[in-house]
Parts: sequence; structure tokens; C-alpha cells
Amino acid sequence: MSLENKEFKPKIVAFCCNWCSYAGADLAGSSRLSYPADVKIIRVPCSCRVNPMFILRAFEKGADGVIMCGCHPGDCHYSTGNYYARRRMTLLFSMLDYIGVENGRTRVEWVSAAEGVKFSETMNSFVEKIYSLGENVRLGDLRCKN
Amino acid sequence: MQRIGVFVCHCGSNIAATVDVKKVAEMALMEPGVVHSEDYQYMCSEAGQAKIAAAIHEKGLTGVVVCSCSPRMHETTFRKAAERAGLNPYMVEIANIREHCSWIHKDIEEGTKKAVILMRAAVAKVNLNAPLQAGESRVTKRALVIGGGIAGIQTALDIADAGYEVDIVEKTPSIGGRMSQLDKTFPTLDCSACILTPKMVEASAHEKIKIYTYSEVEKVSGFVGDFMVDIRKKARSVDMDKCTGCGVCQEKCPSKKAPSEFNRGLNTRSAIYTPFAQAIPNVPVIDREACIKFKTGKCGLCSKVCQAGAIDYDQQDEIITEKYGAIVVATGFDTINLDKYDEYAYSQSKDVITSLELERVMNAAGPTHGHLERLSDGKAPKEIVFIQCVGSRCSDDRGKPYCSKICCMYTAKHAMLIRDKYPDVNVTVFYIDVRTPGKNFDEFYRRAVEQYGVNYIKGQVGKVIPQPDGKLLVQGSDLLDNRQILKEADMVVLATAIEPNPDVRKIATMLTASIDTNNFLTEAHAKLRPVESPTAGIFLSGVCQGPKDIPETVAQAGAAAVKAIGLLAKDKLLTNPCTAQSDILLCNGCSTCENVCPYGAITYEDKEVNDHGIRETRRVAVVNNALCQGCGACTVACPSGAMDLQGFSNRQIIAEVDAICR
Amino acid sequence: MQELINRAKELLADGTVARVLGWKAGDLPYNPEPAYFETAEAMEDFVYNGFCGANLSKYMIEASRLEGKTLVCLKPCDTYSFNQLIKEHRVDREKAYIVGVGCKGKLDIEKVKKQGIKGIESIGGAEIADEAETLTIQTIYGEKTCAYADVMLERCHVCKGKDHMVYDEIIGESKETKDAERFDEVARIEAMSPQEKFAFFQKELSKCIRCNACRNACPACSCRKCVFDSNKFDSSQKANVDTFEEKMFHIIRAFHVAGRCTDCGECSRVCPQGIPLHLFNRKFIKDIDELYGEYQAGEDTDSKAPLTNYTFEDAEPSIVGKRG
Amino acid sequence: MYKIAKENLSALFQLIADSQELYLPVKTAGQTNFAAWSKDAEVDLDTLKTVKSAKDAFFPQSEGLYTVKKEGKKMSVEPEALKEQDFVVFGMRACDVRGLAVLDNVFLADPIDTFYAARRDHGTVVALACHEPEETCFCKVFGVDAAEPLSDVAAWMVGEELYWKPLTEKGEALTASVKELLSDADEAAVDAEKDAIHHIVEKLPYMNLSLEGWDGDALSEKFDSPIWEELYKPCLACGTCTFVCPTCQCYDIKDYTAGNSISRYRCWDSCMYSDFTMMAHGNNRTSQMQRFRQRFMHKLVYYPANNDGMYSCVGCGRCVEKCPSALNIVKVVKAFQNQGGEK
Repeated sequence: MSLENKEFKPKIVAFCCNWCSYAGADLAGSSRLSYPADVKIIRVPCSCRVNPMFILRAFEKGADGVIMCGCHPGDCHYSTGNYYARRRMTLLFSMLDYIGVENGRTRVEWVSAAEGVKFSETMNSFVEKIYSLGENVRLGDLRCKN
Repeated sequence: MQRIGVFVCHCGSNIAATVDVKKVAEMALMEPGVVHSEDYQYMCSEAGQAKIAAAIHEKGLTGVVVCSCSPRMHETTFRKAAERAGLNPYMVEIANIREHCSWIHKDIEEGTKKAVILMRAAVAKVNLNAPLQAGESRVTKRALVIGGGIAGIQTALDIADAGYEVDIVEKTPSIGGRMSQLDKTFPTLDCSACILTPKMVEASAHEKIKIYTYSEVEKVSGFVGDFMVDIRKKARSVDMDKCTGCGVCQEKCPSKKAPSEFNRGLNTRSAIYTPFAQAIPNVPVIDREACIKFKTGKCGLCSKVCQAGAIDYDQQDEIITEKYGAIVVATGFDTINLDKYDEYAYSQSKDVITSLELERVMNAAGPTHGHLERLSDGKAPKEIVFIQCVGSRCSDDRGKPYCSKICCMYTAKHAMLIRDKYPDVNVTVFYIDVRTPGKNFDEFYRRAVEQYGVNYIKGQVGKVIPQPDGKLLVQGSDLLDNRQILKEADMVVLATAIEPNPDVRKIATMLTASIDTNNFLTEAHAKLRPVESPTAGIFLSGVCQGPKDIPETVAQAGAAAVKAIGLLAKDKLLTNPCTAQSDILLCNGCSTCENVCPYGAITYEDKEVNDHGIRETRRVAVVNNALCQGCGACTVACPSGAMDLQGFSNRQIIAEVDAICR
Repeated sequence: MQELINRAKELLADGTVARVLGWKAGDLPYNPEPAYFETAEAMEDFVYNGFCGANLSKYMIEASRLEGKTLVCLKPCDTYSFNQLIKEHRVDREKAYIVGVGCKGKLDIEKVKKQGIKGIESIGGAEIADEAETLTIQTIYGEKTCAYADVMLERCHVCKGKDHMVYDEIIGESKETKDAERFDEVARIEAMSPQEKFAFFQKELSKCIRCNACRNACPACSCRKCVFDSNKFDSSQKANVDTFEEKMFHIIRAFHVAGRCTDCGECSRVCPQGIPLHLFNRKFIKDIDELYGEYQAGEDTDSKAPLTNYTFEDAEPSIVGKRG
Repeated sequence: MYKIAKENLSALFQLIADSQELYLPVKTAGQTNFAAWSKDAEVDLDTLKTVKSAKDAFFPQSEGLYTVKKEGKKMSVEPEALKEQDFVVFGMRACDVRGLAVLDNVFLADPIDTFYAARRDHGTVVALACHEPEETCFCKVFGVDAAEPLSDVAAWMVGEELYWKPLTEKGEALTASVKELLSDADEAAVDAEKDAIHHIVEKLPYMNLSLEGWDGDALSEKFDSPIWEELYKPCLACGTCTFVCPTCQCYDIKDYTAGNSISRYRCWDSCMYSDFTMMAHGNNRTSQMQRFRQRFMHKLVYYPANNDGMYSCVGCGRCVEKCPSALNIVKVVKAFQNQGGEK
């Protein structure tokens, strides 16, 4: 973490599917595996419920990073949800990268209900990345900033 | 505008130690819609729930936010409490300030700040919540079991004994499955047929059980409690009602060159056949590809010799459509194809066989009438080598990554049986690990080693080379002694990996039951719901869910039956109200949502709409709420936003995003 | 063109079709407009030349609700859009009599004007049958010429080919116009640094006036009500009040048509500010081709669209960062 | 009359910008629009028509009205400040200047639109004659003279010189502030330029369009005409014509919620949009035909009926150039002319 970022408290939104990743986050909690408080989790039934609109909305409203977590491919509670989500997010992230938004601000991780450790490690590394990128200025609505 | 009450739980010190709960309650009052807030030691306790009920009554709350542990823990508790107090249960949302906050943050200021934000997000969501009503759907009191092996038979018997109708659909001409092919069973060495056939007879005689053999499931529609299934009864060419099972046709049939499926192709059978003597039903089928009558039009011998006049060459496939409340998958397994393991010379030598083939060789009704002999020359073997983990625990794509679980035990069984019956035969087993976790399993294995003198070598076989004199040169290594081993053997037996029946993928797709990378059906929860598929109304029995031996299979079959009975015992089912809903005024009728729905819950109908005064007929999406499981895939596929998910609506999630980013 | 007119009159006369959807001569040499013709007399105004760029597939959504069949003139690239609309149940194949019209590349009047040509009175060489490779333009400031290929629409330089994907009959010859690689522009941007990419799109999108011409001309954007016009996501927008909104609109629009966009190029053709909007759609097409196998929307009416399809082995989203 | 060498224009712009804001045609990513001047801006005075008109300088596409802030349960309202700095718009054409007159009738009539009024007060317009009018122009039809850009300062580009003539007090003041860069000139060159322009205008295809029959009295005849049913059909319902138009003045008021604050702003609206004038009960215009008709009826019938016969079209021809379906007001007028007798 660089010095000039000392004051920077990023806003990070994590979309977690109810069946795997949200449970993984619960397990991280009950195992007392800490990660920065900058991460706030929104529960969705499945990663396929995450609309690109939600992700852009988060950035619009001042999020510095958005991460989506779902069941591992093959393990989706709804059989196929994360497969669709994977394609959607791949394309969306590719587009954001294409228009010059730092790729590190978006991430997808598959975290199972048993992977409390992975959840915590993922969040730690993601937050670290956001600190290194600093404030999101390319993809926010300036009306939020005043 | 909602009237929201916010209830902040201390959870003893679990939350209160790192979150200033009073502050959270105080901040809640600043949020739009919040008219009441309080904190309490244990919100989930009787007293805590009473506080929620009291506030609902006194303050006329229309929404409740509980800041507490994970919703996976107590969401149902609080929703029920609210419902008892007269509030729609879906007006309750949980802010997870324990697992997602107090337990992972040490700094009280940081923890409190985050808890406030999580509370805000929940309040923002509740502001947009709408009361939801769980719907009802009826239950057809009949179960379908797909697969007539020991798993399917046991499940069917258990369900039938509870008083419900059960149909078994079996692909082959007889029920019995893999177990009917086995000679003896571990760890007690009792005869497989002796314990299986009574069950087969019981099933066929049971008044509640109907068996469709030589049949396949063709199409499944509907949903939990109300499945509609098409079953294809393949043409048997024999009238089941007339046939007496005398067997004369099979004796007289001139075409006897078809490989016997039951004997794994080690010998042949007639074109009109029952797979094995104890087959149920004891009615043969005509293999139309092998039958001379069907191939050339001449012959018809079986028809001539049949006293009962049961032969019917004109019989057609028949489609039977039936309704079921529950479906149990018991499709079992097969051994993997060994093409990729040619180093073991399976395709080059008749004396390299799989363990399942050995079962047939050892069986009195098998191709050698139970005599242990080389299939190439009929000579008695003196040296037999068993190779373990052929295709199991494999790290590359030649085999399977998992342990097939049964091989260690049946190899010990084979070794023991051979040494018992033919003490002059040397038996060597190459293994990676010997896994014996089961009741009396390790004792069994130790008997093989200690009492029967089976030679276990920890190490893998690199190659089996057929020699000109008919012997097999086995090149292996002994890892414990760290040396290479060259061994001449008369027979090599491969403990071939098992895999789910190849048909299961097709069946899983029909059932929208999820399947893992190895084609095993996925259970709803690996620990807590091991015999249910995540798809409601679909249950899993036997090896289709994962490798297991007979006792485990029977236990799981019973468990699956209990789950199915639990479902069939209900008259009505409550459906999940968090389902997708289509706004017909916004719907384009493009079918995109239909294409991503894993449940076939979306159909398209031509509907009369009134779009701000314009009346017209439009093709619009209609969601069947009983089928919809609420994943939300359709909501994102829908470009116009016509499709939305109740309980997790676009606006609700956006409100949460906004609250968090505020 | 005469053959087309004669055939249309025939089909009108024998009742095969109730109307013809084509182009009507404009009051300037370069502004023919999409139009319906219901009688042989009306067909006198019918025109088909290099300035008939409009993709008439989208009009067939409305025309599918009219009584009787509509004869619709579709260029090769338009037929992809029509197929895609069939797939999405937005048009009725039975209500269309598709005449596949030939194409030798469509013209961009903006490019003509960019060459400093103004005060245009007449343009020669824009006829479809014309073999001329030069446009001869009479202006009040004198006669000017320019090469046909130099003033073609961008899309024609990366033409998907002159085969019609769906038709009842084909009238008129086509001439190959492809002389550039479809993804070169996208690749050029991909190779930029994040700062350059950002600056490039910021500059282009800052011109956007949110007139919605791109959306409304787009055959894939066929929603009855766009999310940006409805309150379903709290996403209704009428103007780009903030630079974020320009990006939001164009990213979401491209995303909504991803896997459905046939790359017909109408968005870029109609943009009054000349924003190369196809660069968004084509980026998705390039990604889809590279990640999920080549896919051309509108080539057929029954294949699974890339975003309603998947394989277990699909690339992970992290590939975006790894590709660099 | 003054003049300044073309090569000194950047010095002129610098000098103006030293004391006030300066908006002028700037080319960005290949398109020329009015934008704030800066040293690096690519000023483009050769392009006859900017894509959007200069309307934004006085009536921006979107502008804040006020902000509501919430702290705890307390709320405060902060109105947006009115324009207080002087500014110059350089390079408007005669048609766009007339467009301002159209807007004035709307926004400066009672009740006065204070945001607009403040901008009009503080803005000085330097208008440029059209050196080479184009085939899409038809300003003459509305009595606009492309050669006489009547505004605070009129300017002509002749050869390598820009001629400069203040016409109003504001124009004089601006002239005084940049006097050091101007030199005196006679009218001869400008007169020749005017003749040349008039000569070209005569040759333009649209300049003799007749507006006969278009006035307030024609209301019901025009409104009920079946011609609209044919005319609107190619319309894609986009807002291009509206947003490039120098006279369209409709706007919508919207709120932007930023958590603890809400900013209320207005932005241009288009009568082509399905949610134009949408109200709780729905929309009073339910079809695209009605919306299409609205635009032209407003320009050619309703507006003149309320403004002493002044049309709210100025013949700039932007809609002629930009409509994706090649529709425009000229085609509408002509359609009525051709078919008027028959129907």
C-alpha cells in the first residue's frame, strides 16, 4: 500500500451466490478468517442473477472494485447458472478493459461453500489490488463525488 | 412508504464485541422508512422474537430488518416470527453483521461502520420488498425409478411398502443390474444371486410396483409433484402376457452368435434370449439385429416352436405416458473403456480381463461354468496378476480422477476366492494404496494377505507384454523395495475404473438434474442432502451419485425412498415465491429467457395485452411458478428488463448497490 | 432496378404481396427514404441505388403485423438481420416476400462531403448496375469526382459477403467490396495502453448526444421499451448528464445485442456525430469468435446464441487480464 | 467595419478567452461542434454546419436546477447558481442566430426562464456569414439572410481576412476589448462577398420552398390530413432531428439520486420519444404518427399561431443532413404541397 493511498478507503461490492459463495463467506466468518471491511457482500440467488447493469451501477455510484463469486463451474445449484454468468462477465470485463477501465477493478472467483479460506484470501488479494489501483476515476458518475 | 423496524442482535458478545450495536440501532433511525429500532442480547431467542412481534403490532411495521447472523442461519426463524405476528414473511430481510462483519473485523469502529452500511443495504432492499405468497401445487402419488438394479429395486420396494405406486423403468430385458452379474459379494462372500433374486421376485410380485423392462425414459416434463414422463417400451417381439417362459425358443434359435451382454461378451447367446436364467420378467426378447427372421425374412423357427403363440414379429415400440410425483435416478455404472490403457494389452490378449469379466468367469453360470481358466486356451492359470486403479485416481485425461472405491475390496475377494479354490495358483496384486474403510473391510483384506497368502506389491505396472508362448510378461515396480519387477503371468486382471452409465447425461438433461464433471449426478448438499438432486423432486440412488458398494447402495436406496415418500405423503406442495415474473407489456417475445432456463419453466403464449390503450395480441413469456426455482438467469438474458425476480428484483439489488456505495 | 420494379409490380398485381417495402427517391440526389408502395403507380417513385443504405429488416417487425405479405428488398447484409429477427420471433417469415437485392457497396454522403464536396446537385455512378468506379458529382461549385470505394460506408469495406442468407428470389448482381479486415480496427485499439484506450473512447463518446439513432436503427435493439426508457432498473436516461452515462448506455447496449448483433453497421451509419459505434459490437463479436468459436449472428435461425450457450471448458473471466 | 487577418485569429481567441469564456466550432474526433476554446482545440470555421447548433451555449442539453442534501433527518436545498460570467459565442451562422430569437420567444416570455435569461444576458454572439451555403440550406425560406448574420457582431470570412462589424452595444463592447487586434476596413470586400453568397443561395434546390398554407389558421386542416400516416412511416423515433435543431426547446426534468443527495436537472427531450410528455395516466400521443406530426405542426403551425406568424424552423438543414431515414421538414412541406390539392 503506497503512502498517498493511506487515506483512500475503497468501496468494494461483492456479489455472492446464495448456495456456494455466500456460504463460503459465512464459513470465512465462522472460521474468523479476516479480510478488509471495505468489502460489502450482496446476496444473490445465483451468479447468473448478476446483471452487468448492477456492476456498472456500482461503479457509477462510486465503487472502486466489483467482484462476483459463484459456485465452481459444474457445481451450480441451478446446474447452469454460473456457465452463463461466466460468459457474461468475461465479455463485460473484456469490454471494460477495451474502453480503458483498469481490468483489476473487476474479478470473478468461484468459491464453494467449503472454501472459507479461499473466500478470505480472494477478498484480501482483491482489496490489495484495488488499493494499488487507487480511486476509480474512469468509471464513476462525478455527481457522486461532491 | 414502508414502516420498517430494525432489530440489532448482540448475539451475546459474538456481534457486540466488535460492533457497537447501539450505534447501529441509532443510525437505523436515520434511514428512510425506518420507524423503529432496537437492540437485544439474542434476537433469535423467544424473547427476541417476541420483541419483533410486539413492534409489528405496536408500530404497525410493514417491513423488518434483522441485523444478526447469516440469513442461512436464522432467516427462516425470523420470517416465521414475523408471519406469526401477521406480517408477510417475505417482508423480512437479514443484514449479516456476524459472519460478514463482527467475526472478521477486530476494530470496533471499522466493524460498526460496516455493520451500519450492511443495515442500510437491507433497509434499502426492504423498502422495495413486496409481500410474496407461496403458491401450491398438487402431488401425483406415484414414483418413477429409473434403473432396475439393486438400487432401483430397493428404492422401489421401500416406496411400495409405504403404500405408494412405483414404476421401474429398466433399459435391459431384465431387472437385476450389475449385481446380478457378480459371483460373490464382499466382505461376507455370500452368493450375489442368492441375495438378489429374492428381491427381484419381491419387486415383480409387489402389487404396487410396475416394471417396464426393455424400456427407456424418452421425455420428462413438468415439475416436482407433477412430472409427466414418456416411457418408450421397445418392441420385445414377444407377447409378455402369452409367454410362459419355457425357454424352448432360445434352445431352438439357430442364430447363436450374438455376444452375450450379461457375460460381458465372453461367450454368445441366441438371437431370442433372456439375459440370464433368473431374469425377471422371464420373457425373452428378440435381438432384431441378430435374428435371421428380421435379417432375411426366412426362419421363424421360434414362432413355430412356441406353444403359447407368444412370438410377435410385428410388435412395435410403444410410448407410455405417465404422471409421477417423484423420480428416483438409479442408473448405476459401467466399467470404463480401456482403449486408452493399451499398455495392459487388454485388446491384445484374451487373458487380460477386467474384474467384472472375472466375476463371470468365476460364476457357475458364466462362460467357463465357474472354472478358472485362461480364455485363450482353456488352460488353468498358475500365476495371476491383479492390477489396481486402472483408470481410477488418474491425473490425466485417460482415466478418472476419483477412486472407484469398490476395487480394493473386490480384488481382495477375488484373490481370496482363487486361493481358496485353487491353492496352487499364485496371486499377485499391484496396488497404489489399499483402501478398506468399511465395516469388517480391513479384516477381510488382512485375511487375504495373512491367511490366504496373496502377494500384495505396492507399485504400479508399467506394461503387460504378451509373450509368444502365450504367457504375459508383467513389468512393474515395487515402491517399498524400490526395485523393478518382471513377472510372467498366465492371467492379468484389471481393476477397471467404474463410471456412471453413459445414458445418465441424457437423463440428467431431461430431468434438469445437475451433473458433475465425471457425469455423477450432483446432490443438493454434499453433506446434508446427499440423496436429493438440487432439482426438486429428483432423488439419487446408488452409483449414479458416486461410487459405492452394495451395502452403501442399499442404504442410499432406502434413504432416497424415504425422501420420495416424504414428498408423496404430501397432498400439496408450497412453491418458492421468489420466482421470475415477466412484465407482459415489456416482453419482446424473443425467447432468449426460454433458452437459458434450466427448468423449462418459461413458455411463450399469445396473449391479449392492453398497452396504454393499444390492444393487441402479443407473443409473451409466461413463467410457471411451480417449475421456476428462482435462479435469475432469465432476468439477465432479458434485454428489456421485462423479466424480473421476485425477492431479488432489479430495483432491490440496485438499491442495495446504491446503499453500499453511498 | 427496372427488373426489380417490374417484378414488384407483377407481384402486387397478382396479389402475392400487398405492399412493397423499398426506397423512395428523395428530393436530393442522396437521400432516398425507406417507403411502402401499395400500387404500381406508386412504384414510379421507387429507387434502388448506392444511397439506399437503410437496413429494412427492422421495418419488418411492424410490417409483420399488417394484413398480407410485404415484399421487402434486402441487401445481403440485411438478410442476416432478418434471420436474427426470425430467430427472436420478432418478424414473421410467412408475412415477408424477400427479394434479395444486389449490392456493390453503399455510399456514405458524409464521406463525400468530407472531401469538401458541397452544394450537390446530382450524382452519377451511384446506380447499382453502373460499372463506374467513380462518382461524378455536379455541384453549384462545379463538377467533382471521387472514387466509389473512397466514399463507401465503413461496413462495406469489411463486407461479410454478397450471399443472401434468406430470400424468396434474388434480383440484381452484386460486386465484392471487402478490402479490409473486419477486426483490424478493434485489434488496433486492443493494442493501446489503458490510458490511450480511455482517451480514445472518451473523446469519441463525448460527442454522443443521446439521440438514440443507433439504438432505434439497430435491428437487434428491437425491444418494445428499452431499459434506458423504463424505470425497471432505475436506469432511465434522456441525456448524458455525466460522462459515465455515455459509457453506460453504449456498453449496455452493446452487451444487450452481444451474440445477436450481425454487424450490419447501421449504428455507425446513422450516428449524427460519426461515432464509430460498431467498434463496441465488433469487440464483442471478436471476443466471442476467439473465446467461444466463430459465430455469425443471422447466418441461420436455429443455432444457440453465444450468451445462451456454454461449455464446461469456457474461458474464465480472468483471461481478460491475461491477454494483456 | 474592421478586419483581422485569418492568421491572427488564434491571437484574437486568446485575447477574448483571457477575460471571458469563449465557445466556437471545434473539431473533436472528426466532428465539429461548439465547444469551449482552449489552446489545443482544433478550431474549425470552414465547416458550414456544426453537428449540433450553438443552442447549448444558452440552453445546454442538460443543466442542474438544484440539489437537495440530507444529513440525518435534516434536508437542505441548494439552487444551482445562474450564469454570472460573460461569454462569447463565436462563429454562429445566421440561421442559428434566428434560432435564438425563436428560443427567446419561449424562454423570455413570462414566466421568464431565469437560467436561459442569465445566459442570454451574459452572452455575446459573433456570427459568421455563410461563405459557401450548401444544398441542404433553406434559410431564405424563413427570411434569414445567410450573408447578413444579424447578431452582436457580424463577421465575414473573405479570402485571408475576417471582417468584423459590431451591431449592438454588446458587440461594441467586445470590439473595444479586442481593438488592438483589429484594423479598420471598408465595406467593399464584404459587399462583394454578400453578392456572391446571394448568388449561390439563388441556385440552392430548397431555397424556393413555398410555405403557403402553413400558418395558425391551417391547424385543423393540417392536423387531420391523412398525409401524416404516409409520411411518418420511415421514422425510427430517434431524437436526432430534435437534438441537432437550433430551435427545439422541449425539456424534461429529472432527478438524480446520489445516496444522501438528489440533484434535480433538466435535459432536452424529444417529441419523437415514446415517453415524451408521459404522465401518470399514460401518454396523450400514443402513436409515432402523432409524435411525428407534433414536431412539424409545432414548427409550422402552433408556434407561428402563438408568435405572430414566426416559424420555429430556421432552415438550417441539419435535420435534412442527419435524419437516419432521410426524413425532414422539407419533405413534409413538399408532400403537402404536392398532395394538398388532391386530398
